[in-house]
Amino acid sequence: MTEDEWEPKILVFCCNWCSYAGADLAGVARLQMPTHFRVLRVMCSGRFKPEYAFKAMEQGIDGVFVLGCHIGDCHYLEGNHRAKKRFEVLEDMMVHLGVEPGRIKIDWVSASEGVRFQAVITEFVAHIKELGPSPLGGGR
Amino acid sequence: MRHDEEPRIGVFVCHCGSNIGGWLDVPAVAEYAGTLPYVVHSEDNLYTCAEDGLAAIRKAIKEQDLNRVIVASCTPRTHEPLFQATCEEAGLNRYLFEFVNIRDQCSWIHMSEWDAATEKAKELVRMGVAKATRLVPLDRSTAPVELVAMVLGGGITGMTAARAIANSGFEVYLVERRSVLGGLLNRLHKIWPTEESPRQLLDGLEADLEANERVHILTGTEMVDLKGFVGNFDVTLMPVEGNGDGLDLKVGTIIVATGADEMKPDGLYGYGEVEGVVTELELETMLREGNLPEIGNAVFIQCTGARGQRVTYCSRVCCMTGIKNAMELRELYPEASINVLYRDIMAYGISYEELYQRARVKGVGFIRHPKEEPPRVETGPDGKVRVTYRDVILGRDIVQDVDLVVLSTPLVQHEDAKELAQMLRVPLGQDRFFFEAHVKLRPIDFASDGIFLAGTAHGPKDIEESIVQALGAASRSLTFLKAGQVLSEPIVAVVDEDSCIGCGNCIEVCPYGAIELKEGGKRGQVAEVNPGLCKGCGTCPGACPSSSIQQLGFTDEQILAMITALANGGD
Amino acid sequence: MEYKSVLTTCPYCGCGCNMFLQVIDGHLVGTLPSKTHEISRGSLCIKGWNSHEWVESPDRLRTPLIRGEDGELHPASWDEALDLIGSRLQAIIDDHGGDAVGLLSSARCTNEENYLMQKLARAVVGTNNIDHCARLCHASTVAGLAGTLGSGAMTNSTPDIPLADCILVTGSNTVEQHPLIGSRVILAKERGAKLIVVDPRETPLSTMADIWLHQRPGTDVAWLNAMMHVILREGLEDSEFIEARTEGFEEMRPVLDRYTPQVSEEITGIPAAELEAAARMYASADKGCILYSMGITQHTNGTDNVKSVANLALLTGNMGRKGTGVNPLRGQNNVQGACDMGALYNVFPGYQKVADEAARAKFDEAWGVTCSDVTGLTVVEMMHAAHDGKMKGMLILGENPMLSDPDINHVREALSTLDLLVVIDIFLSETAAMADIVLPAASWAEREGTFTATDRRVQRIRKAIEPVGESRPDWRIICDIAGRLGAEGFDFQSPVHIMEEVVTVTPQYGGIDYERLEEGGLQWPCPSPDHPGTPILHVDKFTRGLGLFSAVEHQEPNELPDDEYPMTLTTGRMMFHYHTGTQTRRTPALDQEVPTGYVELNPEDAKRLGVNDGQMVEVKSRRGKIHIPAEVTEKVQPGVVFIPFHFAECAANLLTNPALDPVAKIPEFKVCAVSVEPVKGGA
Amino acid sequence: MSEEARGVVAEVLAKGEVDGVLGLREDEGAVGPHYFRKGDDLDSLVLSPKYALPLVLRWFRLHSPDTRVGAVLRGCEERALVELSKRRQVDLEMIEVIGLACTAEEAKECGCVNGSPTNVMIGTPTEGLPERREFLALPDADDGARLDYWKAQYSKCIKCYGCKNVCPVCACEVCMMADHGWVRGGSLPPKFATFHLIKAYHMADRCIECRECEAACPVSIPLTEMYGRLLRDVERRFDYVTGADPEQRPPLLTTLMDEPILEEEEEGGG
Repeated sequence: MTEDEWEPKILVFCCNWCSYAGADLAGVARLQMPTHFRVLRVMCSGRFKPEYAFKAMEQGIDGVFVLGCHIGDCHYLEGNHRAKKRFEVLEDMMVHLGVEPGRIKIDWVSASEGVRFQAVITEFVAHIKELGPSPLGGGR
Repeated sequence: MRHDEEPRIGVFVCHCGSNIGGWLDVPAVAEYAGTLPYVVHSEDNLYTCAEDGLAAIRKAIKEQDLNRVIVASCTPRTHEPLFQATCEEAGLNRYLFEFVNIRDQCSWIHMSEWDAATEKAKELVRMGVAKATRLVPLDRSTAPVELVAMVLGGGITGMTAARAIANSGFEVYLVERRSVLGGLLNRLHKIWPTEESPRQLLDGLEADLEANERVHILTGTEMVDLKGFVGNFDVTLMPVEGNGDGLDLKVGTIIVATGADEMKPDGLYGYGEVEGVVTELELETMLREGNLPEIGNAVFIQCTGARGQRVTYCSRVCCMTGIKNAMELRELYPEASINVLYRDIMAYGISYEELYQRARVKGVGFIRHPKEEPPRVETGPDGKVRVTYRDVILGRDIVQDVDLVVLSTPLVQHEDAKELAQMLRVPLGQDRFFFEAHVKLRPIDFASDGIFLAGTAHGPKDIEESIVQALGAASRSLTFLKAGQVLSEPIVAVVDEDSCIGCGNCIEVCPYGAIELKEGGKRGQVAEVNPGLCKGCGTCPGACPSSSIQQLGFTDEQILAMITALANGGD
Repeated sequence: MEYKSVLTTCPYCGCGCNMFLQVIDGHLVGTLPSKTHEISRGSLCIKGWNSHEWVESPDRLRTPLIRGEDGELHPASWDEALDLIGSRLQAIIDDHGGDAVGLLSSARCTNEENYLMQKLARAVVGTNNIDHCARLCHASTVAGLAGTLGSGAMTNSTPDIPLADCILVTGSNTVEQHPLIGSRVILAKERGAKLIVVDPRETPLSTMADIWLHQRPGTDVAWLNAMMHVILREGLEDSEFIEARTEGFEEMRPVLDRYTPQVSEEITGIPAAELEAAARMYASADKGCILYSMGITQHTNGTDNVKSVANLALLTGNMGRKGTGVNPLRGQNNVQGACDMGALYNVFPGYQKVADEAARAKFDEAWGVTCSDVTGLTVVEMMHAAHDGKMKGMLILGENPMLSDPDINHVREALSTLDLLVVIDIFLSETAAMADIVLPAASWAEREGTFTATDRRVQRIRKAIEPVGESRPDWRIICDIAGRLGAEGFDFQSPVHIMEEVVTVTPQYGGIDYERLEEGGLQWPCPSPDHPGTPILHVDKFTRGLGLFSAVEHQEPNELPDDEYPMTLTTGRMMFHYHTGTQTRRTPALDQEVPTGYVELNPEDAKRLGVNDGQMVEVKSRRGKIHIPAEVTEKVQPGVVFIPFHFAECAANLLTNPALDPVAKIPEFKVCAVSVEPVKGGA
Repeated sequence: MSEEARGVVAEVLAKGEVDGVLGLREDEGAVGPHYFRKGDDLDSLVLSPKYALPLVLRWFRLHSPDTRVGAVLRGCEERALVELSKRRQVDLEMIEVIGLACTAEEAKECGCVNGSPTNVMIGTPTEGLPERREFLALPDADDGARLDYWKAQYSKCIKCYGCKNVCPVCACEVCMMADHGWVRGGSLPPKFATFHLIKAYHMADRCIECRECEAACPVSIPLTEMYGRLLRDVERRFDYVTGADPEQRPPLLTTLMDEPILEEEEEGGG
């Protein structure tokens, strides 16, 4: 695949209560954004395991984005706290590995923040495009 | 955990009229779905959620012996129960249904990218198929509902809702943090169109409530803690002032009717700086208490702080309030010149337009100013208030010294609403009002079951609308109370006792104390989930180093299959 | 609580790693590698780490079994079983002579047991029909190196390998088959040694090699000759060494002349330039080390291949020094020892030839019998003899020809014609399931003895737990059978005593005793009690005196692809399983790693055949067919498929060709012609 | 020092409060773990090389939970017990730690910064250890050279699982490294992003830097270079030091309430 043909593959974990609803709201409002992301719905951002990021990137996914409720708003009290903490370690690991830490990101979008969903997605997709294909994909 | 039979998957791709079909190639998505592993049937429908679409699902389940169904259409947040029920009608366990959202999160947000949106829809379907292949039938369990409701907020909305619930035979706690019931109505002078005193309205309601032994009125009280879920909330209430004893309640449903506040427009149009500048509510108080100054002329300034000035929204009720009060002043001071300065007048519906016309007939002046040039208010000579405004029709600035400037400000959310929202684990919208589950389909519900909203806590509303919504919320609440039990989603955590070592990570992260250690397993101790307490957040599998605890419906196997399907283009 | 940490030697491959079995209250709970052992140095491979897992498996044979009139195997007492064996075996010997009986010994068993097994054959049954699975792996090495160097064993030591400047690995998937030797190659490479891999199939080493040549299967002589051609052409040979230490060079030279890199390219498919680069790289290294294994030996010209490898080392003087040598990596924990002990159809212990009258006289005297001078039958020949009705009874110790031998359908027919089949094993293997009488053996963790690792390192194994059920150590079982046949000289009380006899008749083992072994392994030749052992062979002179060059010509494999069977099948092993899987497939950690077999198929072929990764295919040869999932991978070249042979449910050896190397009688496991087709309805 | 150790162990055994003492023995030319009982000849007791004794203690607990044992343990091994006890895999009450101080040379060889066990009974507490472990100088991330370095290291892997098997704080019955859902079975070398990085992530709040994994690695992958770096990060971010305090909960299990990153987040929130 040449540089020109490359299109990023981006996996977005959305929690059911806030960010998935926010994503829906963005749709209802017809807010346009890049196509390169695919949403995987989980009930809570606390369901996210950093291990998923390894599995995804190893198989050629270029960026992993986790969206949850804002801190304090978690439908399940503290699930997003755990997600955030796991992410801290994951991000540190990326730095040591020499993989751009921006390939993985966690952020918060509430059910009413369709506009914010559009904004964070657009920005993340643009950033991954800038970074190019994941160096963890392909090969070993 | 694998379902025994070989999967036979049916995929139904919805055009949603042109909502999906107009922006991506639905037939191509359906055709592609047919090529995926284990997919034995695929079709596209104009509206899968319409009766003929549902009939097609039922038919295919029967004729094709489907044991998994996927609908690729809108969002599970609105339509999943419908399709699940359809599967059940055809004899298929409702958890063998998988939803793929290709509208809200695809066609609607990629309206100029036909090819890419089509490709994305295919990939989303592929991920859905990967998950569906690994779905297993699950059973919902029931839990009893505490036959008690709680209404937060003792204004007209809360009182109405409480009365309706009590009249239907259920206990209800009405919690108001002020010392009296009535909320904002206590501060109004007259209410339109009956022109009666709000007191009359409130007194009648309050008498009803006090007379009903099923109603427990708790004024001067606020909620400080909330645990549990629909049917079984644990509420802790405390007196607002003093160190009185708290009260722990068990309630089945909650209605949020905490109302709103009038915006204090500090710094706008001389408010707080210039003598003689008041808000509508302050005017109503003066009217009620009869301590108005002599007025020769007065000016109302509409949209103060609203529609982009301080808040973005139109507060809906301020036009009526301003017109109503202008007319009252007009009646009190027939000689006075009363002018309403406005950008747009919103006199919606049947009775309000009539009110507006009547005000004009009675000689209230309505003067339009451009949005870009709001009136200026300063201290004028002789203790009067000098108002300078641009008259659009005259096309020039007018300077007027008046006795009173009344600012029509919007209703705003309470300062501390966020705390309450977090306690309830329900969202606030961008304007900080409580945010409903779905604007059209679930306008009284929150996304969280068992909590409903009504009145101005939801956004600016007049009394009539608040009462309507109060009755709606009461009725939604009664749906649960009358059922007496709730079906719980079976997406709970389960432990593999062969691999669990009882390290306790899951116990540590469970927000509901739903996991405990018991004897057993290879290490003599294993985690055990109480499915009644587990709410299915899935935080525990995220903390298990050996994947020994899984969330049904969101297992590692299912999620990994979706990831792989996305990455590799297939199994 | 009782806790023991028992030092022993790994039961899997020939590396000879040492480990501590962890025993609590009489049960195995774990394994820890020995940190002070020269080979393992704190490490093990996945098989070693999990070697304790199967020992107490519920599947273990716990009592003797006798086939009843209902055709089923039934539990029996030891006395019943042994008496029955004694009487029926004796009857066959009486009626048909000793040569109507065949014995298969086992490279999985100890030196002591192999010694007893061949003694049972020669001194009691009266036949040289004794062989074991070395026939199937390195018979050509034994034949080829004995002829050229004088000793059919690895010339150097495992700890030497990292000292090489250039390592040439061919026909050996070293990392997977000899992990702790493979790891040394990786470390050597990391330290800067050059690595050349010649293998038709991608292996972990080939991917990190400086040069990886992938030849068409079965064309090794051609590229080896061509390498030597280049070396001579460019004057990179070690003339001094050739002059002083070798013979036969001039006779070989004209043959090499014909094998130009271009000729080789035509035969092997290896681009001439790459071959030349490899030749230069190996020849210009100060210390060049060759590692090879069954990719070289398992051919109808296996012996020639081995000789050719030896030629290359001799030509460059890479012999007799640390970090050099010709190093056949022997497959099993004790395949070296089983050969050393004479569990072969043609030699007594210590490679003393049966055909040699003096040798026979020596053993006649030692054992107090008259040994037969009739050369015995090899593994595959025994199957033929059985098939033809000439062989009446077989005694099989710990081997599983029903999975390990070529052309299994033929093996099944052969075994079912026998009057008596006795199998001694730890599990009811595919072969044991066909037996008339099955005897339960104690496992390696339940008995004492010695194994000889691939680098001729004789090491102890030690009993960690009591034998499960009524199982007994193999040495005791053999003694009991001998006893039932009325033999004397089998009244050993322990393996120590057996070794005391072994050393008196086996010169290479002359100086070995258990007390010395307590302090660590000893590498043979160790002819006397004060001899320190021999880490490197052929230091000053070759065992046979001078190193002998052999003129070897390329020969096509016995069966080549044609229209009906258009693809080449090559077979082999993998990291996670061992041989016929009786142990590894009962080891959860290994079974879950690779639960079943697969056929590796190049994406090009897969596309042509319309086969997806994971899809069931039918692989068919002239001898049989199997259904097996496809693994679509670039590890194999187009036109070549690979199947690991460990899995009974999709046994590669239903397909393989039993054609033999005329000298070593090793079958051609590495090449046969097959067809591949998708199975209808296979998902 | 072995002489001193024999005396101490003899005393502990004589007191009779433990069933036996786990230590090391030199026998048959090899050193390995051994369980010394009262009355045993202690001449064969030695102190090195280090073996993963906490792992053996875990097996003890598994098979004989009611037996109280003594163990000659170094600092890192004691820390391993602390981490194991946090995960309910050993009961500290049931183990009498006979603290063995590493010599300065031993500590240096391990790159150890934590020195001795809490209660040194054998040897002298090591002094003057560096404050920070010195890591290999890794290339800069910019040009991907750092990733190339790790790829080269991890690609040597022969999937022996020795790093997991020998790890005193890896206690899972079923390891994700061996789970096909996560790591493809049978492939060599294993894909490192799942095989090695999942392990590394799991080590971030539990590795005690005993470096047994590196000792067990047949191809010398510098595993604790990654684990150690993550430990430093966890320490910096969450003020958590593995093996130090049996009462301190692993930080990935607690909420954000205790940590400073919450404030940081609210800015970005909205």
